[in-house]
Amino acid sequence: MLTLTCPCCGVTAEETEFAPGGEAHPKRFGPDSSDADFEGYLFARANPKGVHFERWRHAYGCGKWFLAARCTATLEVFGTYPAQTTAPPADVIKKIKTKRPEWEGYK
Amino acid sequence: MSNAVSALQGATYQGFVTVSEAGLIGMISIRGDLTSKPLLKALKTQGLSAPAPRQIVTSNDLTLAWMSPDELLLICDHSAAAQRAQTLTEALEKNHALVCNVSDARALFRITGSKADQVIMKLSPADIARLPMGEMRRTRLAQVAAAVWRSAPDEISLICFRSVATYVQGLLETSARPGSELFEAAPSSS
Amino acid sequence: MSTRLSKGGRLIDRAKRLNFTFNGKPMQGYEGDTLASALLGAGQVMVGRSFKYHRPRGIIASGVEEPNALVGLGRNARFEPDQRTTTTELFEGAETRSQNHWPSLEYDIGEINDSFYKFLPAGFYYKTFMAPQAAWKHLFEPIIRKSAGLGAVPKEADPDRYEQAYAHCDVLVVGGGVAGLAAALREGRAGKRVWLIEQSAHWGGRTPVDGGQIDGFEACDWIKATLQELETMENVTLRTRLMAAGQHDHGYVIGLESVGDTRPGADIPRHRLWRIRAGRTITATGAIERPLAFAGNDVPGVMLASAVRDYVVNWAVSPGDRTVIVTNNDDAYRTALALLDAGLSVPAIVDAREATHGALPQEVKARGVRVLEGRGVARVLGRKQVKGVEICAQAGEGGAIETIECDCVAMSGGWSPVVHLWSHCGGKLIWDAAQAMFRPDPARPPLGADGTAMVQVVGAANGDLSLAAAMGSAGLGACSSDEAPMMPVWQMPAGAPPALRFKSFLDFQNDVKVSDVQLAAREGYESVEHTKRYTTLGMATDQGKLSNINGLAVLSDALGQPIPATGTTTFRPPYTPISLGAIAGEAKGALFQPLRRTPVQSWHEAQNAHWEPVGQWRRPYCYPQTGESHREAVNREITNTRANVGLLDASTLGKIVVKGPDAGRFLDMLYTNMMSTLPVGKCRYGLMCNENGFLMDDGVVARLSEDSWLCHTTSGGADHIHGWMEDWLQCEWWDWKVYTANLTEQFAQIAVVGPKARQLLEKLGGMDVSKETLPFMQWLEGSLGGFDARICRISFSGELSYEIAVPASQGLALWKKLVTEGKDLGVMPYGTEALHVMRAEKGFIMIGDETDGTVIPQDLGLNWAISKKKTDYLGKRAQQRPHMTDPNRWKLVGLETLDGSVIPDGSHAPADGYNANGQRNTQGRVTSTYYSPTIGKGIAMGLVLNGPDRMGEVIEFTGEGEAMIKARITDPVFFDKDGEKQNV
Amino acid sequence: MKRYSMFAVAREAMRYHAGWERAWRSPEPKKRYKVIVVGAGGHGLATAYYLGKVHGITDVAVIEKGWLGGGNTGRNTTIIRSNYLQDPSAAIYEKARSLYEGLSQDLNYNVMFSPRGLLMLGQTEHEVRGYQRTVHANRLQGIATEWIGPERVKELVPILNIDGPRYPVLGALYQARGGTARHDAVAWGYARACSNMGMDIIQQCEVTGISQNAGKVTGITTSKGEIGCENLAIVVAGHSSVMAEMGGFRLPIESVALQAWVSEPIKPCMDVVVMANTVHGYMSQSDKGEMVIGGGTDGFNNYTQRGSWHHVEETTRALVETFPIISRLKMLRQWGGIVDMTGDRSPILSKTPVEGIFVNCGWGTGGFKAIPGSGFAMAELIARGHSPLAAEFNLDRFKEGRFIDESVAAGVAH
Repeated sequence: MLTLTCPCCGVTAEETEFAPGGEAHPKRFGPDSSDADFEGYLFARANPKGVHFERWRHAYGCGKWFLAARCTATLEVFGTYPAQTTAPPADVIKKIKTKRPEWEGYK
Repeated sequence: MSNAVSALQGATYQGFVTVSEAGLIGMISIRGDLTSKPLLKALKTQGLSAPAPRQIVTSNDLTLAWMSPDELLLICDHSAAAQRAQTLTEALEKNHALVCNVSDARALFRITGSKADQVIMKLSPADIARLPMGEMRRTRLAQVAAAVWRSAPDEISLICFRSVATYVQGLLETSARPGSELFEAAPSSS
Repeated sequence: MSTRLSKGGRLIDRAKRLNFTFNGKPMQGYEGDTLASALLGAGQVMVGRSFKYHRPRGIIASGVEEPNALVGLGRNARFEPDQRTTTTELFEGAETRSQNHWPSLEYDIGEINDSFYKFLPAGFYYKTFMAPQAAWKHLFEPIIRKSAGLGAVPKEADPDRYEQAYAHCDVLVVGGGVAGLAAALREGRAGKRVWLIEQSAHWGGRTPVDGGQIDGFEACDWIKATLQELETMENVTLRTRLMAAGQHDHGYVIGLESVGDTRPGADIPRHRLWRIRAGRTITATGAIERPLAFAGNDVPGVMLASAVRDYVVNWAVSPGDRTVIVTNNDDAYRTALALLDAGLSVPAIVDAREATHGALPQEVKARGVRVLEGRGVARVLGRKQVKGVEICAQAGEGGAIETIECDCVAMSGGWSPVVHLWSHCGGKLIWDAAQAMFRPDPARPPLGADGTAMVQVVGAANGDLSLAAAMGSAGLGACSSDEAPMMPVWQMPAGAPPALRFKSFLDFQNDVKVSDVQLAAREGYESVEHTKRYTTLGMATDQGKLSNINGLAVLSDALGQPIPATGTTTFRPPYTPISLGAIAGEAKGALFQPLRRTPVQSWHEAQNAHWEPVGQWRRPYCYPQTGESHREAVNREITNTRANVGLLDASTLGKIVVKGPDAGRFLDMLYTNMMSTLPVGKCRYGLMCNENGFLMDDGVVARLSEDSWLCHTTSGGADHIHGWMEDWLQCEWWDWKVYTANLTEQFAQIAVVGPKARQLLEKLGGMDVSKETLPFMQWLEGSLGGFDARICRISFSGELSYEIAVPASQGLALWKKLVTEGKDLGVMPYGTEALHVMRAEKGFIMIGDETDGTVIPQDLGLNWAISKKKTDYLGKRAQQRPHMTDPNRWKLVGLETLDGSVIPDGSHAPADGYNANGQRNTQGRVTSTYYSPTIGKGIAMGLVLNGPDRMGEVIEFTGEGEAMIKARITDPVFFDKDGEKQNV
Repeated sequence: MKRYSMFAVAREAMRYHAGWERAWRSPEPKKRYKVIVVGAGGHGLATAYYLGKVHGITDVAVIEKGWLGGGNTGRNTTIIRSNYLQDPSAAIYEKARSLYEGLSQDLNYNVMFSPRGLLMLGQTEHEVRGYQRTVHANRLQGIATEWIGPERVKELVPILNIDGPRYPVLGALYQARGGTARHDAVAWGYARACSNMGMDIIQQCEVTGISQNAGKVTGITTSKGEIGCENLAIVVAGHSSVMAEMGGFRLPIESVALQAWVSEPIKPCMDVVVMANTVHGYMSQSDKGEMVIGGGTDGFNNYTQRGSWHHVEETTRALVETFPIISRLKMLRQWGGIVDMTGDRSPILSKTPVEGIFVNCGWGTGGFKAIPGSGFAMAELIARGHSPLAAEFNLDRFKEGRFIDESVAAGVAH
């Protein structure tokens, strides 16, 4: 039963006040894309046992989507950040690197 | 409009606190850039200023709550809501903003008594003991969304959607039943 | 035999006698008793039968670890099976019944199993009962199920109430013994927000019984003083009768509070489930004494040594006149002292150790008790009650040296820390060889949200068994313990032959013996998890609190490996069983789920509408009149609507406003068709697909102004579609200037439908709703009969139809006015089924019927609603994939049965031949099927292979049972193909 | 192998059961095998078993990181049914169910398959239509199911409250030959039979790498050294993505937690399995007397085998509402497993981009019931390169948009 801090309103709340939304930073592929790109966009998932970037919505709060960096093996949360970005911010990356030197980095 | 009725028409329950639906209340949702000058100006003409994140402020008969980074909720008289919404819409006509009268989409409850916190403790995962005056917490109340704030000493106000008002009243009544107090006195927030 | 002592009993109030019954026999106890102490006090030694062999069993323990003394408690609707007597507080009028026997506790037919014990070793059922094949289900399984099970089945719905509550704290201290009290005191003084919870009704844990000195005070005085100080601290919350059931991730602890257990029928919650979010948990949960494995260690009268002194000291209950103590450690000598102080006899202490030099043994010896060193118990004499013990050499094979008469045996095999809360979220254990126990490994704690330790352990739970050590780990200054080392003993005697091992119990409730674990090891079930599952060791209602360590020690020995190499099974919540009622909480009956109500709901209720759940709404399915069946009501509603005028409460339809400079562009992405080109004042039907191309929702969009649109969604889809819009706006096109607002509940929406709809609206007056001013697929705002209304001229029935939206607060008034004013016109409400039939008559699709998450708009003949001009919309790319463009997709058609009957729901159309897996090939299925009162026969829509190219062809559909039904493929529009009725 | 029978037990009883031999050997790995199956759960062991039994391939090793049957095989609620809507699902689950019927005799190990009947309650009009659709589909698929009315439901399950105020029971989809089996015994029975055919089951052996040469698999690296193979079957529910990563490809899989729990045991009170999908819960009673309960999965990726508590509450309140007598029973134990969920919630039995590597995963919440059929199909796929039962479950379906979506008929699948 996780707790997360919504970066949009600053509220720290439990999992039941949020709605999970799958892997973060999906890159959308539209009508001109290749079969492989489109399949990857819809289905290929990183699903690592370790550091994972994922989408959450503060469904019972401010209603905003945000992103979280979390370990799927220990459930440690490294940080949350607004959804309006295509890659994790540098401070979150740095924090993970510090705590998990063996982590191979984002993507 | 004489035909208008609130969701529960002021239903009241007396338990170890008093739970009552507050009747018709005006509510206006304002979406826009909360830092933009036109919006601030439009608020000012209503005698309002934009609250800080999570804050809820009352001046004269108007209450204004921060709902999200691009949304405010103005609470006013029900009878004045449509007109106020229209005025705000017109004031923001040239700007990217959305003002909606949502008075009838919601229900407002008041939980009154020294143990009001205990009712919320039974229903919401929010740390109610640490909710200061002047702050609104949007949260979950059992299985529905709600927003709560301290509207007076020993009084908590609660907003939910109109369609679930009966459910929320049921939750509040069950939680406030005499004999089910959690504590003799309120637990400390320290 | 056990009895009540005339003096003492620190927890009972002799002034308050309580009456209760056991198997119908009236008994008395005192306030402060547990059921167990009261039963013992009343001389009831045998209290139940074991699970497998139906052996007589007595009370072993005095706490949560009790495996035997479970009873059925209460009667009728308040009956509860498997109630643990050792932790159940006695109350006036308690009715208790022993379990797992027939016809009575004393004479149990099932006891025959015990005679065949040799034929029923661990896992015998995996090797037998296989022939003939049908015998398992029809013969063996029913017998096994009847003889297993434990408690009786409750027969009625639970009348009691349960509730839940959330708590938040910096530090949660679990366990109100001295270690917990000390930890709470330290954290409280440091200003932390502290919760200290204790599962029993009393503070102090074991210490008041075992005695000792803390900080120079008598333990009891220290406890009292500490409690007083804690009670004065505003930042500390103290709570008894609250058991921490589970430590979950991110500091979430589930606790169960007993509130009304002792007051059945009182108007208070029975249990309260606490969900505590703690920055840190300090578990001070103590330790549990282990039994010793010797033959007959399950005979009623054999008890844990600590339990024996608990009963004497706490409740003034003598478990027996003559108690032999069997031990491998010094602590059990405290039991001798307690018994002697109470004036009871201790014929001997059988100590497996060769020599005993500790202070406690010295003290006991000095009081004249025989201490037999290097000795063990070969077997216990007696069946329903201990009669004596045969003494042997611990090192030997069980040859009896002497027999000692006694009526109670107090055993102690050492102690196991309660590490459950530490382990639930992955805290690891290390083996402490000196004390022969697993204790928490501080280097590998469970981790919290921030990646640091979220649980700490103090006191006996940490392996600091003695009071001195416990106070040390709780930070109160340690002093050295003067107890001599214990000696691990896993089988008594060490060389016990099979005959003894087959009667040496490890798991008392499940009847798992030393021999069973050894058999599992021999057969290759080497993992501790295999052994557990193969033998059922530790799977009883005590979840191995008594048996686990003994069992895995026996397993390790059998495998010839050290205990740490074997490891433990996983600790899973709850620590002790918690009622399902408490887990469900307040959510039952009317509060089971939110029931969303429209502004007109009360009117529907007053009309005794028959309901249909739609999401969390409940919509009228039809409004049966007196004597009418549902089907008749539906037919009447349809006929009346088509002939006169009908009213539908459409308030549940989603209404989402989308506004902004980029709103048109945004809606063009969301809908398959163009919404940006819709003129202000007009309406357009639109389709939404997900990124997999599947049709997800549909509805009419009205353009409100230059930069705003009102999107109607399906009833179930409003919240989902609003969330879907926000997802794309926030996470993909965040630079687009669009705001949305879900106004579904702001408006009541009433559809006025039928040839006389216009007349009805004109009666209300105030708005011109003529064909010229308000033509089909347009909308208008104004004051209709004094109501602030927005009227959309749209139709889902093929009739002249107006959907009127007014603020929800006015919805009921408008509905009532329409009913009143429409009386002369024959107005009647209609429900969802009439709605469905009428739309099917018109060939309109219904999301959820024609679609099921695998259907694309192209399958439904909706190509007209898919823009060819747009380069992109959600779902477009997916619809280019080979399977989506396959010409052999099933497509929507109408279906008319040749005999006029109604094809059953879900019917399929078989095709010739069978597929590679031997299944009949298919060529279509029905998606909607109804009796049409308008046409007077069955009509249906379905998806059929190449359907639109096969008009007029007759194919077969599956009917009820084995029957087949012939149907002709037709156009899906059955009624008013040219739309003459709706365009008037 | 000594046969198990009542007589064998009686014979052993005379000598205190000292003569039983090991159920399966515990060998060290050989240098090389024709087929290596990674994962000694039900699916992996069944794959090995049918490779030997049907295709005569016994040069097989089953590699297991922990202890055999210790993953989802030993953590599920043991429900067996084949009342699926879509043809490919119905085919493989019915194959599995029919193999379960004779599995105890086939393996000479009592897996306690109990075809006690299974009900899926219809509690909304929409759900009723969905189940009726399934009944019609099943008829053409050759699967015996029927739609029964509320009175019959009440007869079969007297403890069920069919007149619940919120969702009255309108009827049920009934599969009389659905039921349960003893989950551990399925793994143990297959393991014993595999070992008896000369296959090596190697426990406590973790795979750390996959070796390839020119796009073809050559072997694996493990904590017990390098082991060569011609074919590699990855059958590791929950950790499929981790293994795929070693093979250099990605799967359309997300790993999430699924929980189950049991009550304390009581005497028999429910002879059938009941699933209530509108309210999200299902329950059966074990032979021991425990009410066995499960519900929905968590929504986020998780490898901890610990789910979120609120799902326990949601499912419990659904079942207390449906079966009011269980309110005063007590939850004895809760646990979790990691299930892998695919893009269409149906499994994958497929070749992979690497020649010689086959993958069997994505069973989501419903894998136990499929074990014999899954193993049968997988063995055929490995031995012959093609299996009609597995054909539709290949990886290409995601590219083509050819979903096998069972959720169209029912809310949760188990």
